[in-house]
Amino acid sequence: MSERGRTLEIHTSPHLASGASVDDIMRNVVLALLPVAAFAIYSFGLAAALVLAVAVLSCVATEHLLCRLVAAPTTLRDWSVTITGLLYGLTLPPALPLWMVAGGGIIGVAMGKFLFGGLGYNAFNPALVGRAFLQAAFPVAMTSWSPAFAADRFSQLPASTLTLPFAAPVYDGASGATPLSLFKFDGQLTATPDLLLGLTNGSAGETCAVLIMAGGLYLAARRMLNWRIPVAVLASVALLGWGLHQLAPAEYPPPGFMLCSGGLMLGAVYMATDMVASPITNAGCVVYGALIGLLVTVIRLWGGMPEGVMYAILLANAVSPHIDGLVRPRVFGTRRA
Amino acid sequence: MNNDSLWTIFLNASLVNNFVLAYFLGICPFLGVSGKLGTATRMGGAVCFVMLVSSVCAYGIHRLLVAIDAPYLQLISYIVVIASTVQLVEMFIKKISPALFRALGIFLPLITTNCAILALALFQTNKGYDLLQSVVFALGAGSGFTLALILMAGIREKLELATVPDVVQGTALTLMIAGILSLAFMGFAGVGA
Amino acid sequence: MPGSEQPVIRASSTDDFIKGLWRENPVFVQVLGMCPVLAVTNSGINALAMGLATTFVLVLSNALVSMLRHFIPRQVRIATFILIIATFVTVVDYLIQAISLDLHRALGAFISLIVVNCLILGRAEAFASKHSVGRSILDGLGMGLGFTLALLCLGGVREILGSGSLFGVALFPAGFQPWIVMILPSGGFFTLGLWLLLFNHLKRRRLAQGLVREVAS
Amino acid sequence: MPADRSQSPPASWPLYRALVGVGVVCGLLIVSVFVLTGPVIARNEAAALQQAVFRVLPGAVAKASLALGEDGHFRPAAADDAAHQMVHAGYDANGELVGVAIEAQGMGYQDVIRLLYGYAPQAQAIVGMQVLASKETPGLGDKIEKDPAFNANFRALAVPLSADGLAPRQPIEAVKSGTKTRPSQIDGITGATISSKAVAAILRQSSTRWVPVVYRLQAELAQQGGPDAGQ
Amino acid sequence: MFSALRQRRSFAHGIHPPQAKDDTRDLPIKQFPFAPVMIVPLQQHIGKPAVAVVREGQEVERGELIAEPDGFMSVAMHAPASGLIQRLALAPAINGRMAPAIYLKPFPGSSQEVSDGAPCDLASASAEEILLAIQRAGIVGLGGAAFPTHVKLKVPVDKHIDTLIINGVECEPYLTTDHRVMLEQQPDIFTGIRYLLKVTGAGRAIIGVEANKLDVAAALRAALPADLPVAVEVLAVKYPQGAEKMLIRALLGREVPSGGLPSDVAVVTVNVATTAEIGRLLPHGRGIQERVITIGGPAIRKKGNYRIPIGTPLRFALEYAGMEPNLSRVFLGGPMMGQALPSLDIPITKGTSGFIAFTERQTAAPVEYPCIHCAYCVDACPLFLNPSQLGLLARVGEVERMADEYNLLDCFECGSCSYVCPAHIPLVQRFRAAKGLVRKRRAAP
Repeated sequence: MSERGRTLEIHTSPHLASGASVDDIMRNVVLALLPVAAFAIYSFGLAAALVLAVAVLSCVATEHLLCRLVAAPTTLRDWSVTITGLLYGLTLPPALPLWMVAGGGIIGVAMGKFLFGGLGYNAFNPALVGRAFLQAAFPVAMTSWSPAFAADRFSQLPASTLTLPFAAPVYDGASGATPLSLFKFDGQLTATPDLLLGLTNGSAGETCAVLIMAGGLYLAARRMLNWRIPVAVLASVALLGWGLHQLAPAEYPPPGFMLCSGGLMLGAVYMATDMVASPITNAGCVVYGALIGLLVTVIRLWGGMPEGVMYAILLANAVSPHIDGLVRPRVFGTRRA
Repeated sequence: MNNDSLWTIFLNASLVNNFVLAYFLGICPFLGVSGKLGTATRMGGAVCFVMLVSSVCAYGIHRLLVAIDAPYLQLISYIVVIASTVQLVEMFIKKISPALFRALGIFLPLITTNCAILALALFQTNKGYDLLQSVVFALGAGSGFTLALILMAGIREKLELATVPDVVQGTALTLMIAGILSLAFMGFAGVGA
Repeated sequence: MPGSEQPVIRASSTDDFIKGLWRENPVFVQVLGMCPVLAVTNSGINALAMGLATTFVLVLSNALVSMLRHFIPRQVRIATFILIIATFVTVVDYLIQAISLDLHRALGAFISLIVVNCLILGRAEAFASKHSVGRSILDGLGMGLGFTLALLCLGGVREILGSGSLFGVALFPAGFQPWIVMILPSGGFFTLGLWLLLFNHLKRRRLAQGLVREVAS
Repeated sequence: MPADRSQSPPASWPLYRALVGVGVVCGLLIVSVFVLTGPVIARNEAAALQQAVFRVLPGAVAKASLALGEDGHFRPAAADDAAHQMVHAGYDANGELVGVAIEAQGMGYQDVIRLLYGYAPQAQAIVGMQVLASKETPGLGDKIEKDPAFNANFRALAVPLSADGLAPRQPIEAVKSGTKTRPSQIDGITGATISSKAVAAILRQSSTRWVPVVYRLQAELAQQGGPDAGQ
Repeated sequence: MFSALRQRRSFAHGIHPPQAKDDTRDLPIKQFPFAPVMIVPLQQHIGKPAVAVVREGQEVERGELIAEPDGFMSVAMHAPASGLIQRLALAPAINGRMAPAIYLKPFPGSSQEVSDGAPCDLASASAEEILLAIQRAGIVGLGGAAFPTHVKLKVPVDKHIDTLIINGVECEPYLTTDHRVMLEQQPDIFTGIRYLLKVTGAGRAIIGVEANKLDVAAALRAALPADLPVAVEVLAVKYPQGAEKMLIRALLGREVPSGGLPSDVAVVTVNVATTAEIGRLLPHGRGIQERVITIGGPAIRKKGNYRIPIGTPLRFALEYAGMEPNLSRVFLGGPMMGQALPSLDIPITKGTSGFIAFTERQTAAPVEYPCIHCAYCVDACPLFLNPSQLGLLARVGEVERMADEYNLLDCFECGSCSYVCPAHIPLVQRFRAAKGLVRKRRAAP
């Protein structure tokens, strides 16, 4: 019946696997981001669509070419670089010149990911590395916001979008201040419902807090992001914001505004939760999230810039190896008497 | 005379204008001893300590040089004093706490050629800080240096387990990471104001 | 003794000079003196001034150290070297101030910080204290110019991208968008990192070619 | 330097000889260079200062550096007067007081901003401003140095005094670009709000301290610009 | 996340692999036929191999002693069938090497009556005597570990045992032997518990079962003798609850110290099948000559629970149970901790709790990705280790750091981390190799 000499596969235990896999997780993150991206295109029109497309393409192409360069098999199939590209695109001002979008994407993937050894080893969130580079390189372009829901957004591109490579963009017509810059420089508060629904100006994907939270809930329910990170980030921002607002209501905005304005939602849900660059233990994630919240509050309220989410996350990324080193799980059977 | 508040001085020296990441001071030890967290922490501690001591010394020397009207001796006396301070500190620690000496010993001579120390002395003179301000400035600069060193050490330890492409291994990679850290530290701009 | 050294000098004098420029370039190969390399290279002119100032100090301190090498006991050599270097740095500091206040302001404290540039102390210790005055001067000149070259490599790239000009001369038409990050601290780190990457790459390729040749022969 | 060598201790004479010898050589070198370059540097510095003073006080062709003495009166500045006690009075070709140039500094976006501004007591206005040192973001914050529109703010920035002459009536403040309504407001720079606000804050602080003094003592200042003008 | 909200007790972390017990849980234990030739390895337990006391060509009776224990860390062997000792020779073992074994050819047509030995009377025997009887009966941990039971029961003089835990958890997927034993051999189990209580001096016993065996719990409770201080506890279904440390934590809330034994927290745990064997064999002075195993998995046609003679060659067993033609892997034990077999020529031993066969389709090896620090493994590890970091360290060969900083040696290879790993990193395999290296290096000087 059974032929002799038949070779059996040898594999050590366990011989079962849960079936989850890295590309599953990554694909689901992309999925959860799609509504956010759709809203970005809906509110900012063609320009946002182009920015997102160029962002994703530049990241994907960079990853592919770098893999070719070191003669490694391409890693596009794990979808991680697609997330990077999408997230990166969502953090950009919608009217950013496309050549800058591509430049930041290349830098983000090459310096933020490839340099560190690729997927699984990046110490910083690659999308934010790209964005931080752009912010430092082109501060004016990165803080020139086009207004949301412009009437001609689907028929007309802003002049800045198609600026020639290496040329400075020229901005035409109305520019829209973000809720945070309105608050910081003019003392104007935007209503929280507007912030929740995304009826404001800002980076392509940061405006609609509701959609971002929905995507986050989906991923958290599927255990594809650690819910403790966004919860800790938001809780610490809310707590600090609330305390300061109580102390000096005129000077500091209410916690609702702090939570829903700027890139905090997008950052807390999708950027801070980058599994690779965040701590591994649950307790560590809480510390990490609280640190981000603290830094965001400090930079927003006392720093020079209206927004600090990107910097806060990058800084916390740098701290996360230490959080891992300090907040270790107590190994079973080593309870101190 | 300078009327910056102590808090401003501290934040500015440690975060906003971090000695390593914004002024490129102390890059040699930054590149050299940021490979392991343990050594990085000890080096940071040693630098903080020496900075404090030499800041006080430099303040005294500056007063002396002003008194005898010999500004041209500033650099030469600072460097000599720093070098001998390090020596004295080394001997002192050796006598007081051999354990601490074993931990810090090998770093102390390195600190002599750490430009951050000399720069600290020169900056505090240029800015016209008084004694208390100088001490706070030294504390800020030292903790900023230590912070940068520790952050870098954490990342580099993590990278030891990574598959970093061969060609970027070593100083090139460390510099790139320092660049990203420097980008991240830009977030602190204006915090001390 | 000088007589016997004469032919040696001739044979290697070019080498003393050349090696610092490329093969033992203090920045790209030996990775020394990083602080000024990064700090003052946000423009070509600053880089050049810093490089020349360092060369000046390097040549003179090498010369003096070499001159005094039989006079200085081992025990106090480092102290005297530092003294000598600090002297020349003070000298160059005043000279630059006399030449241009603006330049002095641009270079800031980094002129004074030449004192702690490990390159200079390193050459005094490793070369000048063991070789004749002539060779020491050549060595200092070579190393200094190599250092200057490296600074220019960085300063050039950073100024071209960061300000759209080189030595203050605009290179691009008016619409150019400067990459401001390049003249910021992080740009310094990135540029130097990329240069080192390039050198790593060249070194590895040379090694690989050498291996191929060895195998072939 | 290492004190404890286990080998036979070297004779100390060569050590002293070397250290003292080198010290003497070095000292000679430094002092001679200092003596040679000192006057040149002083001349350069004076020229630079004068140039800056003339730039912030249009029409001035001579200047006098004055210090506010303990007695509440101006006297010619001495070498050891601290910068924050000094003003530089500028005079036109006829020897008339144009105004005073005052140095001020404060925290900017990145680091301390140092600037020099000219105040004309007759016009009760700031008539010029120049940034002496700043580390503001290139291309953005550093527009406070170069931006022509921003600099135009300081050709006539009113600092009217209150009735008692003890404090400015309207404090200097920066407003969003294009929204200037009062002559004591500064039109900010788009995208560099912090830096423009910092400049305004520095001017506000300094003017609050100096303007009443200068206004009160303008007669005294006018006299100081006598024959020694242009020192 | 929600398991903590449930009523039933358990331990922290752990995983929920598919149970896959439905196919065999309700099938009563059937007697397995005798193979034409049986292979009885002399080492079926952890410790020193037994010493054969038979000659080639000798006739033995079923249950007769054929090998004596060699020292304390060793147990006896008994003839699985009445027959002829063909030869004493090497036979393939599960680790791929050859090991000494006794080849026994059963007499066809023999009645196969089991011969009795000297009984061990519960009432009169001392603890020492019971221990000796257990060793003479060749009893080892039947849960799969095959650790000599008498060694485990030998309580160190400075320790006191208050609780005896009978491990009826059987958390490995597919396996249902303990399930059937608990349903069909309750008197044996209770007898066994009496012996064990006497040996250990424990005041009470707890039988732990998982909530997927509610029928067992009910039956055991119903049959519980009134004079026996035994409780039946139902635990939440979770893997690896059958591991001693986890079971003790789940039942009593006590943590066995790192590197320690259950006796450090005043507990002894014994597998329920082992307990049943003690109760079945000791009163008759018999030795183990057969055991209950589950034969299951998608590649098996006649799945079931069988009482199988020790020494039955696997090939014979598979052929009897019927296998699919595209069978690609066979695991001895369950799929989580069991071993994959290099060949089918090895015999069933005392430690074999079952074998599971899979076809190619179900075992295609997935692609390995780099670790993305998803922390699934950290949340799964029942010992609160950091498998992610351990895996990264293992990749670069930092085994000493793994042991010193990350408690590598605590890992008992339950496989939870590998099971959940979305990057499909063979974590357990790497840890096993690293542990080997560490032990070797530490033993060297």
